Amino acid sequence: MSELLEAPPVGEVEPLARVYGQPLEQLPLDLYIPPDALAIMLDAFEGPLDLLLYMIRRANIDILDIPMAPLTRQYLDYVEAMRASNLELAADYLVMAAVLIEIKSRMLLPRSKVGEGDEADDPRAELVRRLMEYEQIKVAGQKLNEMPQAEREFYWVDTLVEKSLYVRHPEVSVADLKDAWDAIFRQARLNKHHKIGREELSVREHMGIILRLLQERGGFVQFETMFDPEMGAPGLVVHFLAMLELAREKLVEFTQTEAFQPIYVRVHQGGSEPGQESA
Amino acid sequence: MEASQVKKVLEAALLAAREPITPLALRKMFDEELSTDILRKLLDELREEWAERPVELIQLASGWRFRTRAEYLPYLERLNPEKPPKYSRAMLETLAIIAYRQPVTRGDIEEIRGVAVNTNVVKTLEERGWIDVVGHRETPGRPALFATTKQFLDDLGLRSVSELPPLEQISQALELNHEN
Amino acid sequence: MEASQVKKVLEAALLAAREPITPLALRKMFDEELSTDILRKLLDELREEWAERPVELIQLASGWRFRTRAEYLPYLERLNPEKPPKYSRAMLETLAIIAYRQPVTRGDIEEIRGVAVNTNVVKTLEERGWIDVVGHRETPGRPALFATTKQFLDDLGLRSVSELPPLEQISQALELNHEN
Repeated sequence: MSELLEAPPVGEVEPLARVYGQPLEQLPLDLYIPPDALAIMLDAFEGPLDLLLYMIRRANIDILDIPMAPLTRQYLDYVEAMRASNLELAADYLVMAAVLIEIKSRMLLPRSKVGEGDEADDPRAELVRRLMEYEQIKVAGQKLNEMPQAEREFYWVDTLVEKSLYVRHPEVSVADLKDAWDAIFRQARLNKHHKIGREELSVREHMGIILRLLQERGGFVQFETMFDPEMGAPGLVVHFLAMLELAREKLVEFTQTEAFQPIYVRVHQGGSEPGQESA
Repeated sequence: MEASQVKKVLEAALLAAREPITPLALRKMFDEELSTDILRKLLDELREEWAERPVELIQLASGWRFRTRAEYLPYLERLNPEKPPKYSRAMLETLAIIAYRQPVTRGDIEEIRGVAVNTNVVKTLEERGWIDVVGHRETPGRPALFATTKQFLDDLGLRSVSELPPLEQISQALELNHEN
Repeated sequence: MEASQVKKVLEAALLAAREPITPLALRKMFDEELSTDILRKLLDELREEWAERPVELIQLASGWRFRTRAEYLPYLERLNPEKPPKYSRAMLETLAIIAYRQPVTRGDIEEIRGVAVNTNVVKTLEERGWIDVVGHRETPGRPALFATTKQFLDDLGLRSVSELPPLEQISQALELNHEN
């Protein structure tokens, strides 16, 4: 019994054979543990395969040539110890016990050899396959755990993005403006008293340009300097029309001290006059 | 530890920080005593080193942190596009009136729309740089005259206001109204 | 836009990213067409430029992202005293089975581990976003098939499952032992 777990180094199969007939009381000390500790032991194993692997590896047994009798015996002792401690024993451990017993008994039967060296009907084959697959996964799980992991071995870079630093303006298209105007127009039709005159847009734009210019130059400018030849003939005409329109709307006024003296344009000064509300 | 190595640790910590890190916390990373003065000096150096990069090291009330420079936000916006904001109807109508009827006073706008003009509407358009005051009408109260700006033309891809869609039909209809 | 400017935009975006950014999304930031090849070249250049810095640009399953280099962990850990949860062996083995044998059912996992699968184990992995149900096996009960997610690869700094450490050739090693 104890030999399996305490087996001397390097997969010696021979001494293991002596396990037969060893009384059960000779469980190794590391298995004779108080009930609470046994619970911890059980926790330490991830199931019957893990426990079997532990036993096999500890005893340095060749996994491909498992001595079924001692292994089964020791496994059953272990399970019995757990049961004796009133530990709720997982069904998986009992199922494995049955599997081990079955393999052991089949090992006692003469093998029906199909061919030389054919191990296909080794009753242990399936168990060995499962043990090896489990061990492979067990190692893989440990390796996964050793890999650098986000927020554990490294951190993601995460600079502050202050969205308020970038104000996203609504986009407005020319079509939006036209739609808005159309809406106003529909409304205006319902309220017929609205007076919306017709004006050349370019004239309106130049009215703004002139007013802006006057504002920049202190509200008083010599008439000729308001005209930039760069505007070209159509531009100059529009500009002139805008000037007249501004005068008509009493937004600017022209002054000339006497004939042939310079004409001045200035922001309309007649503050007290009742102005024209709209064009 | 060498100063350059200390700076690298600071840089790593500040780049990975989810929130600003206090100087106290930064100093706690090192076994050796790091004086407040030296830390401050290293952080200033770090900020200097990052001057040409697209993120900047900033000091906030609660500590230090790297922040994406504002000029890159428009690109980042495209990674997670939010629904583009929209102007209200009042805003668009006001803008249309100013664009088509400039220069106009607030009173003109109210008269055309038939409702009072919300101050915020005009303010928003001014802040966007799309309209400004080009003068005052010499009537009681000297109301400001609004017109569209060059910026407005640029943003809408126009060379001049005359490139706005013509309102021939509408103007005519309105003129008819006017003459009635 | 000049290549150096494009790189700065890429850098800004990748430094600020809350998750890895795909090449497709990166290209979307620019008005001008940015070919996959050029993008790749610029990203490689960027990675090169950061080679000496404490953070590195890496390519993951779901895109590109900056992360702190492993050697800075001891310092950064002191800023985050909260230790990440340790995974139980049951959790790691279940994860390993799903990672290396995907897609697998709960039954497959139980077969390999030889014990019933604790529901919490699967739930925890799902909540972490590391595994999800990718289908059902057409056997009685139609059991769910689990596979690992991109997030799992991202969190481990991998581009694909094929970059996982290869499985130990246990059988072979033992085979050799056996023959000796």
